Amino acid sequence: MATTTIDPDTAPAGVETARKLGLLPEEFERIQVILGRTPNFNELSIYSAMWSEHCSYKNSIRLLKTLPRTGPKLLAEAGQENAGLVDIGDGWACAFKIESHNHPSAIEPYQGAATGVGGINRDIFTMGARPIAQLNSLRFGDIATEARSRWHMRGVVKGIGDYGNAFGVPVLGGEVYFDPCYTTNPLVNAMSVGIVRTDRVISATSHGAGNPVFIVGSATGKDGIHGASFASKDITESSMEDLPAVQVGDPFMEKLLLEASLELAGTDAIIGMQDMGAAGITCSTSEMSAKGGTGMDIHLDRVPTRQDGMRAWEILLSESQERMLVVVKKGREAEVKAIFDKWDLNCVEIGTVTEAAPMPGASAGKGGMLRYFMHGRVVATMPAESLVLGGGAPVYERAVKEPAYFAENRRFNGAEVPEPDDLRAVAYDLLASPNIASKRWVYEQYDTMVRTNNMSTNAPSDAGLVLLRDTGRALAVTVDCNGRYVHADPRKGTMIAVCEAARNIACSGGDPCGVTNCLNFGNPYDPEVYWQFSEAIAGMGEACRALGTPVTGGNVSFYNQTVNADSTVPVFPTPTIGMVGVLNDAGKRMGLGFRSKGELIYLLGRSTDDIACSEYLVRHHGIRRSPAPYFDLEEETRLHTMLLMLIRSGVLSAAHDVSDGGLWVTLVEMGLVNGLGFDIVTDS
Amino acid sequence: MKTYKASIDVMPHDNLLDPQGKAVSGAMPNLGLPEITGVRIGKHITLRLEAKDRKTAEAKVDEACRKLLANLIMEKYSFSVEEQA
Amino acid sequence: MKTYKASIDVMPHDNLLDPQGKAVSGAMPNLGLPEITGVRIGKHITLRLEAKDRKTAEAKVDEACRKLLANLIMEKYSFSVEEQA
Amino acid sequence: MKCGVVIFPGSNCDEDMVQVLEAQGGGPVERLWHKEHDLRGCDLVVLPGGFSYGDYLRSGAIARFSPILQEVAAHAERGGLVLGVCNGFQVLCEAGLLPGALLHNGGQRFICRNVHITPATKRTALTSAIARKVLTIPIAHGEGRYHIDAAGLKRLKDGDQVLFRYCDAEGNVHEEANPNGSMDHIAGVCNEGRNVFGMMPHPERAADALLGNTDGMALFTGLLKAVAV
Repeated sequence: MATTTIDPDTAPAGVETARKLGLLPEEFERIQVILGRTPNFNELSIYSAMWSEHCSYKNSIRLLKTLPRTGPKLLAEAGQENAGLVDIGDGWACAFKIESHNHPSAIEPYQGAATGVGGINRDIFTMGARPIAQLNSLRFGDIATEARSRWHMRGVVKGIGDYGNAFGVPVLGGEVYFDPCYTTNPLVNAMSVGIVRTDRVISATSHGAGNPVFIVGSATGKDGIHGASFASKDITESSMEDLPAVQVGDPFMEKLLLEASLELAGTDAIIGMQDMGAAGITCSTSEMSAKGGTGMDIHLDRVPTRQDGMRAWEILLSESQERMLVVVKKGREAEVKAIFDKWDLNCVEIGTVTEAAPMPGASAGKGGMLRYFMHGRVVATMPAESLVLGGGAPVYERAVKEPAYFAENRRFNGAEVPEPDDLRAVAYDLLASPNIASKRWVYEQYDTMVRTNNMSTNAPSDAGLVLLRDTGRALAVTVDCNGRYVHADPRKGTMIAVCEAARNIACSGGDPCGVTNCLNFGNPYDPEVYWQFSEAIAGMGEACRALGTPVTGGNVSFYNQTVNADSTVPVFPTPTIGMVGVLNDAGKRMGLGFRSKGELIYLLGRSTDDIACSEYLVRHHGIRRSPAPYFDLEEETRLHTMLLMLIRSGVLSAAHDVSDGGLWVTLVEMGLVNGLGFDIVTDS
Repeated sequence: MKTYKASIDVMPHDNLLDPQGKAVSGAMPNLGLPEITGVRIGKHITLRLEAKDRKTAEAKVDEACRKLLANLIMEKYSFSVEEQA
Repeated sequence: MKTYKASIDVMPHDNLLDPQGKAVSGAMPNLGLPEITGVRIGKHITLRLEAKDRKTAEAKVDEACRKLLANLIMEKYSFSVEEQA
Repeated sequence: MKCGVVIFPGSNCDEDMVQVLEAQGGGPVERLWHKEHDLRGCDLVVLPGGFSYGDYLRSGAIARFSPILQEVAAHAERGGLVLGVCNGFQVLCEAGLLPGALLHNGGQRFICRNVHITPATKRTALTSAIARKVLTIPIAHGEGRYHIDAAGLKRLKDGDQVLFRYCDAEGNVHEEANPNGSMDHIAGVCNEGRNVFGMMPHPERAADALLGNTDGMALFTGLLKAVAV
């Protein structure tokens, strides 16, 4: 492609520019082979965004594929759609997913968390599903001693509340943990659960040459393009000046986009739709095209922009919030425009779908060509397939190395831990530990009752219970992970996380049916971190297979760490598990509170003399090195089956999972609901 | 020591999306004022302080802005200081 | 028609309890700025408008304030208008 | 006898209100779009909870200028029944259809939890069917601190226009039972014509046995009875 222009962004770019964009030399060569020529700056920045860890999963996809990803109730295989899709009966499907916004929240907690809530909800309603429940899993440093952790927590909780409350989807559950390892790198994982008629699902695909492509929602600004900007040739002080340091969420715009998208889903006027998350227009145009096996001509100058004079690559990579890409059936444009006009939203045609035609003179990827135009001139072109996960994106194998601490943990001997003389004081102190104490200060800032479907408001249960009004059924939803267990033993700790989620759902009367995960780990190029990652995935696979709950998708977040002068310390490996369960009869739900005097209390499952990794051991004795607690997967699955049988037979009045703080805290929590006490006889 | 009164304006950076300003701009036609555009909304803060002279007063107000009143990642600030009779 | 830029301050009435201002005042000592007191927080709003002259521009801004930008039950407003070159 | 629920861009409790009105026999309920000028003959018009226009500038400030609000004002003028819940109450105050204003909560934070309220008058359609002294009704707001000047408060009290006050489980009204610092612990008021009602708590969130709270039903019973006559 001879170029006579002086535009620096379309002149051939070298390996040095590729390196600045975060691409390895061998990745640069790969691009040259794909294109059959040297790429220009626009093309290099597109590949750098699409082949980033975040979009390509290049250092994790090989292991993720070992997870059980199919099941009788699965309507979409993991990774196929924006979110997992499970059949929940009566012609309804449940779309659910969890994602992280850790690094933005470390810089600007309020907006980082708010935009995280916005992003995860768009993944749900882009499939035509109405979000009906939200959950979040948060981790901060020690708020008792760290002002920074208090600043993180206040901003994150207010951000989630302000965005979620305005958007109007109730928060049904969540967890908050505190540990010094999260001090500079908090974890903010947001989960959303939606429902859609099985025959009304919208797929993130594109086909039919000539069909128009629309961008809808907010205007596009220079948001989230830092990486590429540092590498661009004409970087100037002023060009850096007008780069927004952080993205601002607009929940009002998101609510309009939700209602317009669901009205659109009610018609058959569109081919496909995808929300714009990481790498904005680039990601949505390439993923939809690759999925449909077709190409696209996109005119970037037609994209409504918020800042003037934006360059092609800035528009391509912008991660401005509250935008979607929609492929409309030719002839149905007016109908689509009317819907977005009703909701006062931008709805601008920016291109058309093109036939699948391999690119001459290159290792032609199958499917179509992407051609991006600026004022009628092609400024970047490549095969769609070459960009995407599962297509041309690289897949890497990383080295693993068992860390020394793993063996050291084994030397812990519980018997040597001196028993405190004043057990009463220890018991009360445990109740005051931030990891155990009531999280009322957090969840009372969330609207937990909008949509009048939260069955746990006046009858708390282990999992959040969402009433599906017109079916008499309900969903049980939960999010769980104990990072301390996973750090002590990644395989066993992750099994425990999956099983604790399933236990919470079973205790509420639900049948677990699917899992989504948010894998928060350190630097994948550190073999000890990657050992944690691969062991965690192995444990997750084993537990999900045993429980019959396939993994329907999720998110990987690497580089969660504290960078000191001489060392980089990863956070606890934290594979947060989001799980959904079904109650065929909402009336058969189970709460966790004692209901009346005289009820008999039973402890199900094996009890062992094991204080390893317990809150008591860490908080009271300050022992941070011990193995993961006792756990047997086979016993666990039998326990769940029995528990559900008991609940459905109507003999139980309450059920509560024994977790952090042990039996003592569990009993106190069961008593607090209706102000009742308990008498426990021990054999000693 | 003298008493000073400070007036501080804290506004979102110009390149930053201002959802609130955008919504208020959008409402102007409903008020019959379509000729009003580009609304941007921030905080106006007034306070009193004791200082030995104007220069110290201004330094104190600047410190308050940088430490608490403005989130420098999202916002810019400007202020004026008057001596109070 | 000319283009004008308006700067508007909307503050809570003086007799009105301002919990936000009180909270910020309370935080000053921990910042090492105990000499700062009486913080009151309101809105600073900037906007552009087209008008044939300054008088009309000021009338339009006043109308916007009375109708929307300020709630006169709990707030007072003041503004300045500059012609934009 | 017809009920309508207004939908502003950003309203998110509209369907909850429609569902409760229909469950209480007030259906089928009209959904009244903010851009229209037609209340379609509704006798009771409800402004639901939510974040109209994102609650930007002030809750309810922008919604007040929607075309439909002119019709609501005319309906109220003619003595038609109007109920504003949470954001709806804020809009009615901004529009001057109800006295006072709703300021940011005293604690500077959004609050969503059950609270206790006690009816302060029997002489309105909304409170006529309430048998109990104390009701448990959820609140969910960030700007719910009711404010009115001294003269206005006197007029409200003299006119018996205070609908509800926040209280404790036994019905005692005092500072600790006031979640947001509202003046005189006021949770809801009506206009002089006693046909326009505003309250911050959400009765539609306490009207379903399956969710474990039906204290809000009595309010709808009273309203629908008045509308039917």
